[in-house]
Amino acid sequence: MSQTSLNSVSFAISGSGGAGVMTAGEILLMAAAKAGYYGLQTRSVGPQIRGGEAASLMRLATFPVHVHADAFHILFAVDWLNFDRFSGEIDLAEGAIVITGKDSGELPEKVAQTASDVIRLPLHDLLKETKGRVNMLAAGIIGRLTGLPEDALADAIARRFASKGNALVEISTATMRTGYAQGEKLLNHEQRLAPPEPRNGERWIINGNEAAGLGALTAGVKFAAAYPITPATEILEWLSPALTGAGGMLIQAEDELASINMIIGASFGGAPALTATSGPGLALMAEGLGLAAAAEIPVTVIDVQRGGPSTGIPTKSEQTDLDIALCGMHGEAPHLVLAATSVADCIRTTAWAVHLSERLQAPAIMLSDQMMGQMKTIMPRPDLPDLKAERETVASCGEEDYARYALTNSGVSPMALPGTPGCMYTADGLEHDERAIPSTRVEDHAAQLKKRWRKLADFDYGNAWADISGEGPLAVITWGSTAGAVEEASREAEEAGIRVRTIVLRLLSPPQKAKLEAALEGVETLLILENSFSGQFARYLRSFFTLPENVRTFHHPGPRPVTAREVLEAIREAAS
Amino acid sequence: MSQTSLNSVSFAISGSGGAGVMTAGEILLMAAAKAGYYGLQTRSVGPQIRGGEAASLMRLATFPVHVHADAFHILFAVDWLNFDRFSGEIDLAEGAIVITGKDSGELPEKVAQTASDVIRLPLHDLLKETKGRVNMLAAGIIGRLTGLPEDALADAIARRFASKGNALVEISTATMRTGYAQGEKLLNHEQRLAPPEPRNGERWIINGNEAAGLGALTAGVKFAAAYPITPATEILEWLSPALTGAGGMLIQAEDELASINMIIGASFGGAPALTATSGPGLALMAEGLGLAAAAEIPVTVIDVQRGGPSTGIPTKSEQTDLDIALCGMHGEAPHLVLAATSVADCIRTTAWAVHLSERLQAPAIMLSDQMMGQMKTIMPRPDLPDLKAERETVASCGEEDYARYALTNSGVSPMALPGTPGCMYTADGLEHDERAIPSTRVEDHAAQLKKRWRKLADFDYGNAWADISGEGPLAVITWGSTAGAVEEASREAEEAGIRVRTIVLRLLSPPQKAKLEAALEGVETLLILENSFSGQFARYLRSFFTLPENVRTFHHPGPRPVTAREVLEAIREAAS
Amino acid sequence: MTEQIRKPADYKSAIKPIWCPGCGDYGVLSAITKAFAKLRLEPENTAVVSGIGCAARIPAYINAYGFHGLHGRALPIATGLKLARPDLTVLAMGGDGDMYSIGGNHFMHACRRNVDITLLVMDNRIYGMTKGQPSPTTEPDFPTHLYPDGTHLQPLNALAIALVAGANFVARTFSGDPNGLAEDIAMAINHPGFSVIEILSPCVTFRPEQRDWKHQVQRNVLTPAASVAEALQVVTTGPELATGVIWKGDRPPYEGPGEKAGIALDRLLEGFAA
Amino acid sequence: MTEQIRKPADYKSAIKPIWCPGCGDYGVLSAITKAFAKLRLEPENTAVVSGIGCAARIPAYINAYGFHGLHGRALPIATGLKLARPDLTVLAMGGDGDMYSIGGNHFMHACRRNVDITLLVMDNRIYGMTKGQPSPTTEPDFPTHLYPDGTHLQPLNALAIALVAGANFVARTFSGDPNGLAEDIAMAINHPGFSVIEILSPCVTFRPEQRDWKHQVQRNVLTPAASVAEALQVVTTGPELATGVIWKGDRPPYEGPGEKAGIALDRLLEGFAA
Ligand SMILES: Cc1ncc(C[n+]2csc(CCOP(=O)(O)OP(=O)(O)O)c2C)c(N)n1
Ligand SMILES: Cc1ncc(C[n+]2csc(CCOP(=O)(O)OP(=O)(O)O)c2C)c(N)n1
Ligand code: SF4
Ligand code: SF4
Ligand SMILES: [Mg+2]
Ligand SMILES: [Mg+2]
Repeated sequence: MSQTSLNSVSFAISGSGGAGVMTAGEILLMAAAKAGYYGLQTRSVGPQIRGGEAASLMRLATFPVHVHADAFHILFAVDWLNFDRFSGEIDLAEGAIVITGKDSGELPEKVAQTASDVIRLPLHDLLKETKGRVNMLAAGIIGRLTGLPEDALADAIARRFASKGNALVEISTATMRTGYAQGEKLLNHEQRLAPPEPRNGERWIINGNEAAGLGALTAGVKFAAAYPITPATEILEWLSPALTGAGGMLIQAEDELASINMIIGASFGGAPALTATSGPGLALMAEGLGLAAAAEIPVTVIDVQRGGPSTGIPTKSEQTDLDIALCGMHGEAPHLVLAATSVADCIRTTAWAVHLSERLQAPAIMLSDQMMGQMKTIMPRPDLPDLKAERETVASCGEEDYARYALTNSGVSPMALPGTPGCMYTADGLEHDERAIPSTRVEDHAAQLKKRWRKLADFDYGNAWADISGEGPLAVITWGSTAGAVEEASREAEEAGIRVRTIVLRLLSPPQKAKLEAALEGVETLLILENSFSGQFARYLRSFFTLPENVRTFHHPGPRPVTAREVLEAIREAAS
Repeated sequence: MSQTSLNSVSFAISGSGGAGVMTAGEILLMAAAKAGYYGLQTRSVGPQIRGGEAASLMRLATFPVHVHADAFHILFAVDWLNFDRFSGEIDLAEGAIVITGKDSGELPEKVAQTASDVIRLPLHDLLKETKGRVNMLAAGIIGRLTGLPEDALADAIARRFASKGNALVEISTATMRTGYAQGEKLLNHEQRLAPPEPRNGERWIINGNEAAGLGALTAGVKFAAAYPITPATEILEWLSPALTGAGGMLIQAEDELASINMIIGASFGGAPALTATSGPGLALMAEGLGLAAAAEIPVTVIDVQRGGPSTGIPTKSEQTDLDIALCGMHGEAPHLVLAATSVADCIRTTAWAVHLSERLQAPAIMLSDQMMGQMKTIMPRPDLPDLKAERETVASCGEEDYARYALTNSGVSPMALPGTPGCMYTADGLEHDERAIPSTRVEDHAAQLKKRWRKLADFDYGNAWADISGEGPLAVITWGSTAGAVEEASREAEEAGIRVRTIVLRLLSPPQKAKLEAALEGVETLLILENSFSGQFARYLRSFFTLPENVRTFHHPGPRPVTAREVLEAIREAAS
Repeated sequence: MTEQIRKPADYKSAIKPIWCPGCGDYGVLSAITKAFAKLRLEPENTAVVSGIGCAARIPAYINAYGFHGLHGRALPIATGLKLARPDLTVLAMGGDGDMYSIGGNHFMHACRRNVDITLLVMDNRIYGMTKGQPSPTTEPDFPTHLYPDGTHLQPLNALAIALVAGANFVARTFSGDPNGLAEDIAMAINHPGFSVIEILSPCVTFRPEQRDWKHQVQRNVLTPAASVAEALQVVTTGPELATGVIWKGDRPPYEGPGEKAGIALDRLLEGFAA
Repeated sequence: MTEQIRKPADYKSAIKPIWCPGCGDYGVLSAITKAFAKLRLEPENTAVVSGIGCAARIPAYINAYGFHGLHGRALPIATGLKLARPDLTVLAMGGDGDMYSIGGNHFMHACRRNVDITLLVMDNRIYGMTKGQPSPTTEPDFPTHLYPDGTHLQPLNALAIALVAGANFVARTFSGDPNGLAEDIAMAINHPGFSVIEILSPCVTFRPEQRDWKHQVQRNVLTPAASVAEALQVVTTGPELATGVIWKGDRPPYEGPGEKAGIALDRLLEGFAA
């Protein structure tokens, strides 16, 4: 067992037919947080709405983690039904142990080939006494093997099932204890975590969707309209009561065409407004986004990417809405595209998207993905960002006609909100002159196209456009949830003596040409990493920037995320 | 007067309030065709539905022309009302004459500055005798000045007004003759065309929209569904009775979401199917196009580009839907993007789009634009292309389950049409395995993504992917209607001793990397030309291809097209 | 501020309409300004939202805040605006294609949602702006370039849809009677919830025979029905060129999910505590 | 070919449904196969088209040609298919969200267009697939995560919309009665033009109380009305859990613009001659 494995342990709990593997994972995550560890949990589910096969994919660690490890040390499989549906997402580590039922049948080939130890337990018998469920047994066994305190597990169970009554808490706790005791007998298979750093301050368990909702709320969003879609729905479900609580509201629209146009209407009225969706919904919003760009109405769209094309794989992750986010509108409709880089960053980048959108009177698309959107993560309670919606408005107008689309220095024209006396104008998606009057003139078109472009292009976005670290002639660049793997791999590369410059873009559009090219100075080899089949990010970089001579790309499609091991290998190759 | 002006004469007829300037232009075009000349006509109109200011922009020549000249030799302005709305589109040539009414008022500044002669005629008085309309007077005067035979004009009038009764024909002819006689008195201002080449074979007057409809029809399209939109509507209006006549039909859908999905349904049933739209409609079709890509249903979408973003400038041209056509879908949805290069080419490229779409079971977007879509052009009667819709189908299935999405060598899987016994399957936009069963598996996703990509990428598209001519270290590359200006400028450059390699792309996606890079071999400077504000085409080239060291771009937005003079200047600069 | 008395002309903007001479929409514009004057609306607290089409050009001609949005999407914009800014008087407007064809879903759902918005549909039974294609209300035998033999389709009974979907005020009016129209518009604005006014507004260019509506329309013969069922009876079997108020409902307007649905930030943040 | 006699089971595909145990959609699937057997449909000449949702998963489970398209867009696909391939028997199907929310415009226009298609809407008054958001038919006080206090919105009376928009056959049925349902489906398929069957199909996961429908539904109490007006009366004021055929119209189905609208290629080409 390597040292790393003690600072970080990964395991999967799988089962079919409502075995409750997600709940087991949650309990373990809560217990780990209580005990002072960091960690994360994602889920891999089949197409069934309820029941069906599912796997809880977990990582616990002594340091903050943003991404799964390359492979799992423990696989607890309640059964093997349809296991092949997600076996492609579960690679076992060398020396991994597999725990399963005595009579769960033959191991799937891939598992049989890679597992180093298979432990078959009489699961049924073990549950006889407490009459509990197998998932609590699993929580107990894995809790023991990873070295979580039994009390922390009991505490997690009590909190998790508090609303469901004492009886369930008691049965579940007893079953967990049976498991914990059982784990004791397997201590030669222990994957014990090193003791945690002393915990300072509060910890949160939050996923990217909740974080995005929180970011929107703190930035001052007051109106949301949306149509449910996996994997973005949690944003809406978190935001709806939250917005109402804050004196705003969320409206479930009849479709995505309505949602984007509703938020345009609300924003025209002055309310910072937002919607959240996934690929198919974003496609339906393209026309509305173009209107927001042309009429200069700030709106923010959160796109939680999922497997595509078309309906694709709604429950799984991929980074393939970059193309449509950047280039999905007809005509030339300059807009902002941002991407969160981690679960925690969803708070900040969403708030920044709202802030910039309002500041620049342009639509903003904030890209998240299923991986970070639905990944539950333990993190220190974050400071909420001080990025607010602040729009340049006019207080009143004089005799002169109000020039809604005035060609100001910055390109941003102060907006008159309805209610402002004397400034009445008609916002328009038709080309128009400065006073918002429709125009087909060459000169007006050129002037307004340029204005809409330069207000974004010339704005000073400060340092947050990218997270940059490290030095040296080899640079690794990525975006979105893949950042987690890149950061981890870069750290390991440095440890292995390979110097790596790491660049994670947060602001994708307008492209920060001068800044990125400066960041690439001295770089000989650029390694581009992303979770897509065709390399959309690489094409984006090629089209907007002058890149170093030597460009390498590494990408593969979801649902498998790009892992730190893959990144490390790519770094090694690029460095050699 | 330069030699060129005798081989090509350009003039504009403008007026407001239903002066009939378009009809005057048509008569002149018909007469020119009759007389053996080539020529073209576009219109510049204001926002009014009817009446309002309008200009008929004309070019007549002794050789085939695909683009307006840089400037106009004659401007016949019935009045100057709202002339500034399109003055940006009408540059006067050196030595240009302006003909207008005695009391039409002051000349607009731009006109006054550039006109070398202003002829004020007593238009009212001239019409007294025949009681005809001023547009026929204009036709007569311009006909005389450009040297069109009076009989050809009379013949055109007779044909144009045939359905409107003899009286109108007679009045109009008489008025034209008054004008012709009046022209006689202005012969020192003559802009006489050189005698035409002897005319061999029939000539057509056709615009790009009709040509696209014809291309679709000859390729075997049987079903169309569409929603009206400027400037694509003429395609539908031409196609609807034509399809019905050919045993098919066109359905006006309730919206563009319906049109794209209706043609997907028809095509699933085996009917080659098509829709036509413009930017806003294309935006609404993005989700449907993704479905067609995922479910591998051939459909063709003609996008007649107009000024954008949003509702933009519906009646004017621009090349700015390239981004959305190439990258407007979420996930990765490989599809075909083609662009017609001239009015005549709309026939061939539309047919090719239909052919390829059917052959490769993928959606095809064929890009046209308002400029060529609505440009009436005189051309030799074309041979209809032999590009038919031919789909690989299966005749029946045996015991084995039919694998709709089989991983064949070519990536194209023979399709079972409903009615085929034993092959029942469910087409799906969810990711699926070879048998079309929904799957979330890593392996199936990777395999199907790859299949959909390689069936397009590996196909041999032959030579039609681009029109290439010329040699030398300077290459000029463009696409769409800008090709006309580029070809003309290259010819002039060659005449001026500058060697130019000209590349006009017809197949934009999948990008023909090897072929284009071969075509660029030996090129030191590449000049990229397009009619867009931001340079979408240049970005496309950068992202997909390795370009020569020295890349220059020239682009400006519509409604002003890129002219041959601009291209020539850019060539001179690039060559110097 | 002392209340300012405004004449109808004060509600006209300086922009000259692009409409054809004789277009019915001039009458609608005039009626809107009369209704605004009658209600003494403050231009700055009034917003008119439209889609795309000849009819949809109206906002720019009115002295109020306006939004000329996308074809078919006026109602979502108006909905977002009114919910976010309940203090404003919000109208939506557009043509029969805008509202019943591409915008049909929003029309149906806006009726159901019953936000306090007044919708004016200028029905000319044709697509004017795109030069003469059939709309959902075009008669089945009317010939167009697209369908030289007519559509063979039953026209959509949009007011029946409005009633069934839940509109709270329904009227049919005629642009040739700007005074009557103005009264109806004023009444609709005053009526809480979602109001639908179908305005027979001739397209003299592509439906020149509609000029004759001025003789055919039975003005103001309808009166509010006692029940939705009765109102349905009127719009399904009554004469189609009869005008008047057809329905006045008493459903409370929708203003959002309501306070009870809210959760305070503190409590939400507690939910994250590990 | 000699006609093959097929049992309902022969119309089931080999694919196992992803539905929750107890979901009403199992009953619908079973009824469809019974109806197909009854009508002796040839699987290869039958096509079932759906959108996205739990209900919309059905096509893959049926032994016929199928299309599992986009959320809300089943009807346009079915329309294109039927018009291009009038020889096929075409059904469209999906849930209440699919057909009445995002697909509402196509629903309304399909009723109006009256193409010979049979539409089955599995109404569970909830979004099942996305885990429990309100649909247009959800009761105003039903609490969800999005609206803990309910939507406060009047449910859409979709059958009334169907009647008003022009559907040629309208019925309400219950998935708990697969035999009755099968008969209605068979009748709808046989009836020319656009048929709408609203199927009360419980979502046992997000609306467990709908299990009780089996006691509440008044089975087969409705009979075809004598007029649209009467049918409207039934769906607007009658009990909402009553099933039966509500309307059988006699509008001829739409099959396209018709031969008279056609122009031959020769004549079209002549038009280009200069
Ligand atoms: C997405 C989209 N599709 C199509 C169009 C083209 N279009 C503009 S107005 C219009 C219809 C106009 O008809 P109607 O709404 O009845 O208004 P009218 O002009 O008759 O007043 C259409 C189809 C568009 N602007 N946007
Ligand atoms: C464009 C788009 N928006 C949203 C979704 C997400 N989505 C999938 S199914 C569904 C609703 C399902 O409800 P319903 O149609 O009632 O079917 P049920 O699951 O209840 O049978 C939604 C919103 C989607 N797939 N596509
Ligand atoms: S085309 Fe018809 S609707 Fe449009 S402005 Fe002219 S008359 Fe009015
Ligand atoms: S969630 Fe509801 S509708 Fe979906 S399968 Fe389960 S019970 Fe059926
Ligand atoms: Mg109209
Ligand atoms: Mg449902």
